[in-house]
Parts: sequence; structure tokens; C-alpha cells
Amino acid sequence: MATAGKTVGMPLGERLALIAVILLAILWLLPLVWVTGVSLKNNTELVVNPGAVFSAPYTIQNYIDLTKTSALGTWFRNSLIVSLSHTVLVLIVSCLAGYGFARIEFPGRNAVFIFSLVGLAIPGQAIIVPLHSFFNAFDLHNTYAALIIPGIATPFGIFLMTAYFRAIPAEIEEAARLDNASRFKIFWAIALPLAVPAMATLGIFTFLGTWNDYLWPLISATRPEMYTLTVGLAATQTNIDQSEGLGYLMAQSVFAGLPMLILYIFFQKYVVRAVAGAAIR
Amino acid sequence: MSRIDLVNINKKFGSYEAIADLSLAIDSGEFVVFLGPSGCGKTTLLRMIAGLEAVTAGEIHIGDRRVEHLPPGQRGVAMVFQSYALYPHMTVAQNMAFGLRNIGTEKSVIEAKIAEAARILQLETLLDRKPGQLSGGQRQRVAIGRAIVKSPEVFLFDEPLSNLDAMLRARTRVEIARLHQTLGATMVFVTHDQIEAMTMAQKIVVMSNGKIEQVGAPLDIYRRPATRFVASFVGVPAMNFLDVSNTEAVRGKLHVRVGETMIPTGVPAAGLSGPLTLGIRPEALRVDANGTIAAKVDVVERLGDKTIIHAMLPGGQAVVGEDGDTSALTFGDQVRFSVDSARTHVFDAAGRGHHAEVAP
Amino acid sequence: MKRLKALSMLGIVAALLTTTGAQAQTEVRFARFFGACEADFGTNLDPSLPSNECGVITTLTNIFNAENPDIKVVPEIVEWGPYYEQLAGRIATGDVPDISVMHGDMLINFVNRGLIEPLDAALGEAGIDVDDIAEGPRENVTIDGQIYALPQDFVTWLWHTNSGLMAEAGLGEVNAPVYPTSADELLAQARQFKEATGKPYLALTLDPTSAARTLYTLMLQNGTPLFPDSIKVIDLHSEAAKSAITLLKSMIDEGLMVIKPDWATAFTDFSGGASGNMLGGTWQIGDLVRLSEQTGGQLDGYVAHPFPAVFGEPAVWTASHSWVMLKGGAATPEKRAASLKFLKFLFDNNIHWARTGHLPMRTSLMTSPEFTSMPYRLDFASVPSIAQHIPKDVLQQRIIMPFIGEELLAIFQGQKSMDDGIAAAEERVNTYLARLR
Amino acid sequence: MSRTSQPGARAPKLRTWHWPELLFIAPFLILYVTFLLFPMAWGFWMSFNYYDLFAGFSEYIGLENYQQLFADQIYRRAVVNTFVFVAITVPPLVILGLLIALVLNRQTWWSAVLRTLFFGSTVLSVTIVTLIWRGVYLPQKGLLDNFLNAIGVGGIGILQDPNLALVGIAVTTVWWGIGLPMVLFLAALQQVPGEIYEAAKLDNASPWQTLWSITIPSIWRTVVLVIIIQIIAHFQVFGQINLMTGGGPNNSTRSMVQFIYESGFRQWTAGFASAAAQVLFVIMVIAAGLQFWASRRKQEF
Repeated sequence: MATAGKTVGMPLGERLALIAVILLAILWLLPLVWVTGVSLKNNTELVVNPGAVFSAPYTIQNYIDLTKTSALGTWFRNSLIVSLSHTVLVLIVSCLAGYGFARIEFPGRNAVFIFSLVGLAIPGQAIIVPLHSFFNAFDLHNTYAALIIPGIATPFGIFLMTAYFRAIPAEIEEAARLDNASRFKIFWAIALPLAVPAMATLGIFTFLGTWNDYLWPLISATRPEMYTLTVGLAATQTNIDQSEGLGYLMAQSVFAGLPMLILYIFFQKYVVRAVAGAAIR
Repeated sequence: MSRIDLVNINKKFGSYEAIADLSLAIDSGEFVVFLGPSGCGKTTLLRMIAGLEAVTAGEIHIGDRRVEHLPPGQRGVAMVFQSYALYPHMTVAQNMAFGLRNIGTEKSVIEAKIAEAARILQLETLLDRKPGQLSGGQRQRVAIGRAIVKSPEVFLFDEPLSNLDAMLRARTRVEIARLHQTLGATMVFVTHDQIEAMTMAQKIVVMSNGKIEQVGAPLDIYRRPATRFVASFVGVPAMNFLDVSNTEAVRGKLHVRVGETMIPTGVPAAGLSGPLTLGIRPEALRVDANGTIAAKVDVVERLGDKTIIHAMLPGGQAVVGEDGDTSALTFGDQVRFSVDSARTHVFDAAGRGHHAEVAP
Repeated sequence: MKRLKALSMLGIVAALLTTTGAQAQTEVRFARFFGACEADFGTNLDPSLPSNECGVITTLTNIFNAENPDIKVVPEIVEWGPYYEQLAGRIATGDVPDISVMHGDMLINFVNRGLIEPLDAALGEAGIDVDDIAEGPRENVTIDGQIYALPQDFVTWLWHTNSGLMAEAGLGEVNAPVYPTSADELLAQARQFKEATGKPYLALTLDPTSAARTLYTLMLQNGTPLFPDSIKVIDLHSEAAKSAITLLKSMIDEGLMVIKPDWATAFTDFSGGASGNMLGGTWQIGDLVRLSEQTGGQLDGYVAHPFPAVFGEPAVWTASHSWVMLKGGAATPEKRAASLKFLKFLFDNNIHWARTGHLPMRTSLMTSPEFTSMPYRLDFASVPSIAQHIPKDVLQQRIIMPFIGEELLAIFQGQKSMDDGIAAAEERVNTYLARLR
Repeated sequence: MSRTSQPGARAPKLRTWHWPELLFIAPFLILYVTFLLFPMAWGFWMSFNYYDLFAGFSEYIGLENYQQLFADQIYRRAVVNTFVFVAITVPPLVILGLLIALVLNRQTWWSAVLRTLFFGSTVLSVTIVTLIWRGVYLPQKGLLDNFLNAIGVGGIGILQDPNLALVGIAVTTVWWGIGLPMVLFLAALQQVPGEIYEAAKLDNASPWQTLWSITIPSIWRTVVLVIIIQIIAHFQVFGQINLMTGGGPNNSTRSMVQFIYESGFRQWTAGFASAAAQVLFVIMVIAAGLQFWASRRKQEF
């Protein structure tokens, strides 16, 4: 920390930068405040009066309405199931393979590793059409499986975990071999616990990515009860042009966004550390 | 407690031959030190005994079993690593229990063994700590404890003291030596530090370039180094090597000319010819007003009990000698050294050593 | 401890995965758009309360479920934006709803792929009088002599009128405005209106489909087809098309017509008395009625009127909502019977749908007092005779109409010259249609 | 020497690996080939076919999809839009991210709060973000137009204006995505040893000089990394566009992925969509190559 806590006697340039950032912060906050305001307004009033949000009366009717419609809860649950399962599976597959590439000296290892990293260049968006047909062939759309499986084998995960396992001192593992531990035991009892920071990075990235994924659930989950939160909320957005129920829509977005925000604020230390962890290596 | 036999061991990394056709026998209960500079193959040899490295050719026997094909866990060896290689996420007790749990040892037995090891190593109060909360010396003791609880036939140490500070190193040397006496186990210890080797070993194996230079008791190695390499590697400050320009035999002993000076040695003259090198350890080259060798003082190191004198011969060659604790010499002084001919060495063109002292 | 946590986590996930409801009744899965409005109408059983599509269809479903305890119609609501992508996806995955809403213009795309069951026999089974279905909608869902859907309504393009403002400008009385009968009259009346009130006569929304419907209506009135030679090639180089575009563009340039950035703004401004007329559709009538009542006065004398014949003979763009039974849906006899019962119910209660503003498709209802007494609708009885669908065998109309509309709006807003815009629209539509098999 | 080696009888070797250990990488390889490589190859094949996703109808038509694709004005526009989007989104993300990181790289309570705020928007899903910003941009009623009206400029309906819509989406994207570059920069800044700054102070460097000749060069590798990550991410922009404008007005915001989605799933021409996807793939490979190159040459930065 180069400039730890010295605001007094700060040079002019730094002071200007600080002011700029504070202004930016206000800009960042405004939409959130505004949306909250709109969510607390009567829908008809919003249609008629453009500036309605800036004056009373406010009401929590939109939130009451929200609890009456159950879909949001279902979507939320779906998102949770899909994101958690996908993340857990990505971690399992990536850790296993990462360990394998890092520690098992099978012939042709480097070639297979490079072959595995080629996938880094394949954007998920570029394969949605065949992937859709593929799941179609097995009648798997509108199932959790379809939402969870694609992307479990992520070259990024392999890359990250392999690098991390390689960085664990070989001596620790050799000690375990002398301690009569089997290969899997070494992986499970020694390597895995030591790889928790990398797993946190991969897990948080994966969870955020899955939670926010839009394109694949959009084409795979076509039944409302299988919607994830992103797709469900997207479906309701088509009404915004009519600004019908604008307050209701905004209440939805507040309601749907809040859990992630709260979760983030609670765990932000880990989230930030995990994200940063990916950069330093 | 088992003996170890290495037979015609060969190790290649790709086309690079790290160890060439090495054979060695280690007696049961013996404390053996592999000594040599880094890259000499001593660690590779140790790792092959442990099973962490495969042999390219040759056999390894531990006790009555031939083991070179067995995985490390089945060889009955325990190893203490240079970095200790403690499991960072486990407590001290868990670190020690891991190996025992893996072979299905009963819980009560594990606990008893840990308690015993903790007592020996004075780790009782640390059992619930994790390695990150321990000092270097404590970690080192845990690493040893982890080896002890397995009651192995053979202990292997891979430069375990190199990460300790000087004081602690000295103390741990004593502890390991005591441990060896207590346990009576076969121990193989790898180091590049000749003091460790000298102080602990019953038998030192000096290695260079993947080959054994000399196997012997510490004093034997020190007093009768088999090769010029061994002579130069063992002893601090290192032995002085002076080029011999001419020789003559006087009463069966060799006298050698170094520069303008004729130096008598205790080395038998018989059979020595060709280009030779005279070897004198600093303690055999003492400051003496009546000495035969004249030199000019360069650096003076006062150690308290004695004084090390770095000096320059007229021919420009540097030598290191000793003076008493009250030496008054300073930079630039003219000095004379006398040679203790009973402790001289002569190395022939092949580097083989010939000594004034005879084997005990 | 940690392991325990992980286990209990797994347990929760497993529990979530296995929750399913008990199913005692025959379930009819009813795929539709029209939105979700459980909050307002979730338990409503009074068909006279709602005034928009969502409220009416929700209420009708409630009533049917209440009247038929052995059947449960489960709405599966998708917003209209991604509706067809998702419906196609559901068919592809074999997850076929029992009854689905479908715009009549989409029918051909599904029929061509053999995805829809013909309904002729089923309608008879259900006791639905096919002859009571107005000719236009019925013709629109008849392909190769077979009926593939049960139409629900006429959806047409029309003018929403603030007759109070119009009266101020001397264009008729409150609730009885005067509409132009030719392009010249349109310009004259619009100028008169602008002079009197200072406000634009007409409002168009920056919505590609709206622009395309407007142009299509004008071309219909002129009698010039959009697809003169082939259902795969549009022609916007016709005199009629060009003069229609020129007319609209000149009105915009003169300030007689404004383009509203979105429907929200269009609604707010129109209900606030910002223009005399607003181009829109039948589905907006219910909401505008509600708005004009709630805003108290500014939208004085709101009426809706079929698109005036300013370009020749009366004619107007029309589409229909319809109900289809997709192949693979309603697979059991019970489900089929229940589904048909629901179709019959919708047919019988067709009149309530008219509250939304759409016209009922049953000829017998057009003259019934229940319909004619519905307020704010002027001259709606004429609609069935002037309503014209886009040729039903034109593929993917919902894709190509926005193509045309986007280019039109670019012309209207001066981003493209008329020639460039027309050429671009033709190229986009024609290359796309050519690409389809 | 008590034993000698017997050259004839070779004992079994010490194995460094065993077949069952391949189970570590097997799950990955199977899933990787099945759900990534195979679809990729299939997509490549599809691009030479007329393929109707929902009828399952397929016919080989050679390069026709590609010919149509390159002749398609809308597609060309989508490519241009995508490049423009990347060009107007990445610089603010990098520059603002760096500015915020530089200012907030201190241990005070308020910088912690601001860091939370700036990263907080990143955890929201794209639908929530677009819902919020469509609200902000709503003509007349939105926050932006309310503000513009208040200062007398008058509303602009940013998403309805073909010249501004993409900028509007870019602003939303920056608001949404600033957290990641900020955190990456913060992490990099904390890796810079404090002694360098002390040395710079002893050398009488001004804060400005310190920034340009110490700080920036020290984190240059991260800067490059962030730029490339952002470029790759935003080349694949889809959600914001599909939800905020659907590609309009007047094709001014349609992106390459949006084009793939529309032609595959809305217009039902999956072969054509696959051809468009191959082009995206080629661009991504180039970008990935760039990243590889940059990370390989780290020591030069």
C-alpha cells in the first residue's frame, strides 16, 4: 500500500482524481437509487407523469404484488440449482484434470494438455447452434442437465488448476507418497486442501458466470418453470416499452438483484481476493 | 533397522547420466552421510533409495528385500525433506498421524506413537498447531517426528538443516546425533556441508559428478582424502594446494620444491613421479619466525581461539595459514610459515592422494 | 464439520430437485403470451372487470377451471418477444403444450414443417360452429383446405382519436370526429388541426412493425400488392408504395405527424392530449380507455376508429390470434377431451375477448348488443369487410415486417433517402426469404 | 559388497504412473470432446448445409451460406457494430478501471465502501442490469431524460436514436463491467513493492512522474491482460443488446452474436447461423493468439 491513508496534504492531481472517482461513484449509485424509487411508485402514476418518481406518495404495493406471483421464486430456485451444481461439477472436473496434468507423468501429457487448452479459443457463443441440436437429439432440453452440463469441461478451469497444482511444492506430495498415501488419497487429502484458493477463484468465476448466463438458458429452457432468473426476468422485460407496470418491473429487478448484492457484500473479501488471484498468476 | 545395498546403480535423465554404475553398502544401524557439492548426484541417490526416483539400472536392497520397483510407501523408509514438506493444512498431530492412518494403524497406537515422538522431540505443547504457526526449528522437529512415528527401517535426511540459522543448526546436529543413538536406526543423511558430515556421520560418502570419490570414517576422510577433490571439499578453510616444481627423496620421504623453497613432507617418496601438487591444511601451516616459507599478509581473520592468515607467496599464489590467538599481524606485514610435515599431502597427476599420516 | 455442511447442502439441492406437485386432475398445458397478471386477476371470476388481453385471458382461464373441477388449465406464459423461438424449441424437444396461442401469420411456418394437427374434425367434436367464424380469420387459418387453428379475433391497425381535441380544431364533435377520405383531405385536415391547436395531428411510434403496418394498410387501400409476383419477393418500388411513403414523410417533415420514441411515451403523450390521433392497434383500446378514465379529462372523448381510407378503398392490415393444437400435445384421450372443452369454452366466451379492443371473430357477435354497446369503438362493424391479412403463405412475416419497418423509420427520420431505404428493405426481405426453404 | 547385479533377471520397474490414474483427466477429456470439440466440428459442418433447426431438415449446399453471409448487409453492419462496440467500451473500462484502482488503492473505510460499490454492479445479472438501464434510458420517464429535462436540454431517447443507441449500451456495459478491471488493477498495484515508491521519493519524483515511470510500467502486464480480456469478452456481446435494443434502431446495435442468435433461433436458418459463428470463431482465435503472445512476452513489459 503505497499511499496508505494520506488524504491530508495530498497533491492537487491526486485530489482531482479523488474527486473524479467520487463523482463516478455517485453516477454508479444513481441508477440503483432511482430504480428503487421507481419500484416504490404506483404504476399508473408512472405512465402518466414522467417525473412521478421524485415525489410522494410511495407505496410498497409492487413488492406485495411480487410475492403473489410465484414465478420469481421458481426462477430463483432454478438459478440456484443450476449455478451451484454447475460450479461444483466444474470444480470436480477441473481439479481432477488439473491435478492429473500437473502430477501424473503419463506419456504424451504435454500434447494432451495443449490439446485441452485449444478450447480456450472456442467462444461458447460460437457453438450454441450445434449444442442446441446435440441436446435436442437426446431430448434433454428443459432439464437441469441441459442447463448444467455444457461448459463443465472448461479449458480455463484446467489451465488455472493445473498451474496451481504445479505450484504446490513437489516435496509435500513426495512426503505423502512416503506416508503410504495412494494417488487419490494424495489428491484428496493433500493437494485439494492446498488448492482451495484456486478453487475459490474458479468457483466464484464459474458461479457468477453461470448465474448471469443468458444465451444458453434462453434457448434451452423454454418452459417457464425451467427458466433461470436471467431468462425469466428477460421475458418480463418485453413489456417495458409499454411501460406497463414499470414500477412492478423495477421492483422485480430490485428483488432479484438483492440476494446477489447481499451475498456479495458479505463475501466480498473472498470474492475480490479470488478474482484478483486469477490476475496475479 | 536394516542394511542397505546399492548395486551397480545407474541413473539417466534423458541422455544425461546423473549417476554412473554406483555401488555402496550401508550397514544396519549406521549413520551415513552423502557429502558433495550440489549437482553431484547425492540427492538423486537418496531419492532413489526412497523410491521417489526410479533407477535406470541396478538394484536397491533394504534389509532382505529388493526394493527398486516398490513404491515409496512400501520400502519401510521415512524421509525428512530440506523444506520439511509438512502438510500445511494439518496440525502437528495430524501431520504425524497421516502416514499411520494410511496403513490402517489403530487409533490408540497412533496416539501412543505420537505422544512418544512428541516427548522425544519436545513437541507436546505444539500438537494442535499448524505448521504455519511454528518456527523453523519447530517445523524441523515435526518433520523428524513424522518420520519417527512410522518406526521405519531407514531414515533418510535430505539436507534438513540448510534452512536453519547457524545456532539452531548446531543444536539440531546434536539432536539428530542423539536421536540416532536413541533409536539405533539406519540413517542416511545428505548434505553439502562438510561440518555436518564430519560431526554426525559414522561413515561419509563423498560424491562428485555422480561418482563416489571416497567412502570412509570422518577423520579418515579428513586426514587421508583419497582424491584432491575430497581434500579440497572437506575442511574449512580449504586445504592449500601448491604446485611442485621439483622433488627429491630424503630418507624415503618426499621433499618438494615450491617456488624457491624446498619443503620437506612426511609422504613416502616411493613411486611418486610426474607433476605433483602439495597439499597443506591451514592448521599445518603455522606462523613461525623461523619458518621456511616467506609470504606477505593479505587478510587477517581473528576467530578468538586462533587467527587465520591469508597471505601471498612471492610467486603470487595465495595461501592460508594459522597463528595463535594473540597474533599481531596486519595487512602488508612480511610473515614466515613453517610446515608440519607430518600432516602434508601430495596429489599425483590423477588427483590421487598420498599422505604423511598412516591409516589407524 | 465442513463435511456435514456439504452434506446438508447436497440434501437441500436434492430436495429442491424432487419437489413436484400432486396431479389429480386432467391438466391442460396452455402456452400463451399476453403477459402474466396474477397479481391483479389471479383469482378474479368476473369477466367484465379486466380491460386488457392479460386480464381477460387470465379471468377466462379462472372461470373455466372453476366450472370444471376435473380439469386444470395451466397457463404457461411466455412473453411475446421470444414466444415463437421458445415454442419451436419446445416442439423440437418434444415438450409440446396441449393448446398454444399462435398469430395466424405464423401458422404457415409450423404447418409446413408438419408440426400442427388439422382441427376440422376436432372442432366438430367439440361442437364449435365453424360457419360462425368470420371469413377473413377462417380463411387465414385454412391451408390446403384444412383448418389448422381456431381463430380468436380480428386484430387490426387503427387510429386512436382524441375527439375532444379534434372538435376544438373543428373536425367533428366530441365522440364523433371527422376522418379524412383521401390523401389531400388528410393533409388539409391535419394542417387545420395543427393551425388550431398547435399540436401534431397524428402520432406514430418508433416501432418498426407499426411503420410497416401503416405502409401495408395504405398499399391495401390503393390495391397494390406487397407481393405482386411471388410470396418470396416484395416490391416497394410500386407507385403506391412510393407515394404512401412520400405522404407519410411529408407529414412528418411538416410537423403534422410526430414519431414517439416508444410506446410508453406515445401513451403518456396521447393521454395527455399531445396529438389528435395516434396510430395503434386494437389491443391498446382497453388500456387507453382505462387511462383516459384515470387521468380525468385530458384525453377528452377518446374513441377508436378503423384506419381511415385515405388512399383509396377502405382496407386495413389485419392479423388474428388463434389457438392451435400442436402435434404431440394432448396425447391422451382425456387430455384431448379436456383441451377441446377449453377451446369450446373460449369460442363460447369470445365476446369477453372484445373488451381488450380486438374484434370478436364470430360473425354472430358483430351485431350482438353485447358487442355494439361496447364504448369508444366507432364504425367497428365495418371491419370484417375491409380487414385483410397478409397472404397466409408468406413465410416468417414476423421477421420481414420489422425489416421493412426499420428501413421506413430510417427514411422517415432522414437517416436514409427514400430510394436507399426502399432498396435496403427489399434486399433484406428478399434475400432472407430466398434463403428459406 | 555383499551382492552383485544379475543382468539377466530384470526386476519390474518402479512405475511413475498407472493406468487407473488416467481417471483423473478422463472426465474432463470426455466432456471436453463431447460438449466443446464435437459441437465445434459439427457447427463447422453445419455451416456448409442448409439446416432447419426445428424441422431437423438438412441439405449440403457448399459455400452458399458463406457467400450469402459476406453479401449480407446486415451481417456486415453487425461486424462493424461489434468492432465499434469494442472500441468504445474497452478504453473506458480500462482507463476508468485504472483511475478508480489508483485512487482506491488505500486502506481507508471509504475506499472500501467505494470498491464495494464499483464491484457491486458486476455481480448483477445482465437482465437486471438491462432492466435498470432501460429504465434509466426510458424516453421522458427515465432518469436520464428527467435529468436532461431538468437542466433544459430536453429528452433524447438514447436507445431510439441510431447514432446514440450503441453508446448507450456501451455506457451500461461500462457501468456493469467496471468491477473486474478495477479489482485486477488493484491486485496488480498491491504487488508493486513499496520500496520502489520510497526510492522514487528519494529521487524527488513528482506524483505524476511516479505514476508514469513507476506505477504504470510496474503493472503494465496487467494492463495488457485486462485489455485483452475485455476485448475478448466484448466481442461476444449479446445480452445487453438483445435485451435493450434487439439490434435496432436501424441495425445500429446488432452484434455478431446477436446475429448468430437471430438467424439460428429466430429465423430458423441454423446453417447460416453456423457460418456466422465460424467467423466469430476465427476472430476469437486471433484474439486468443494475441493473449497467448502477450502473456508469453510478459518480461518485456
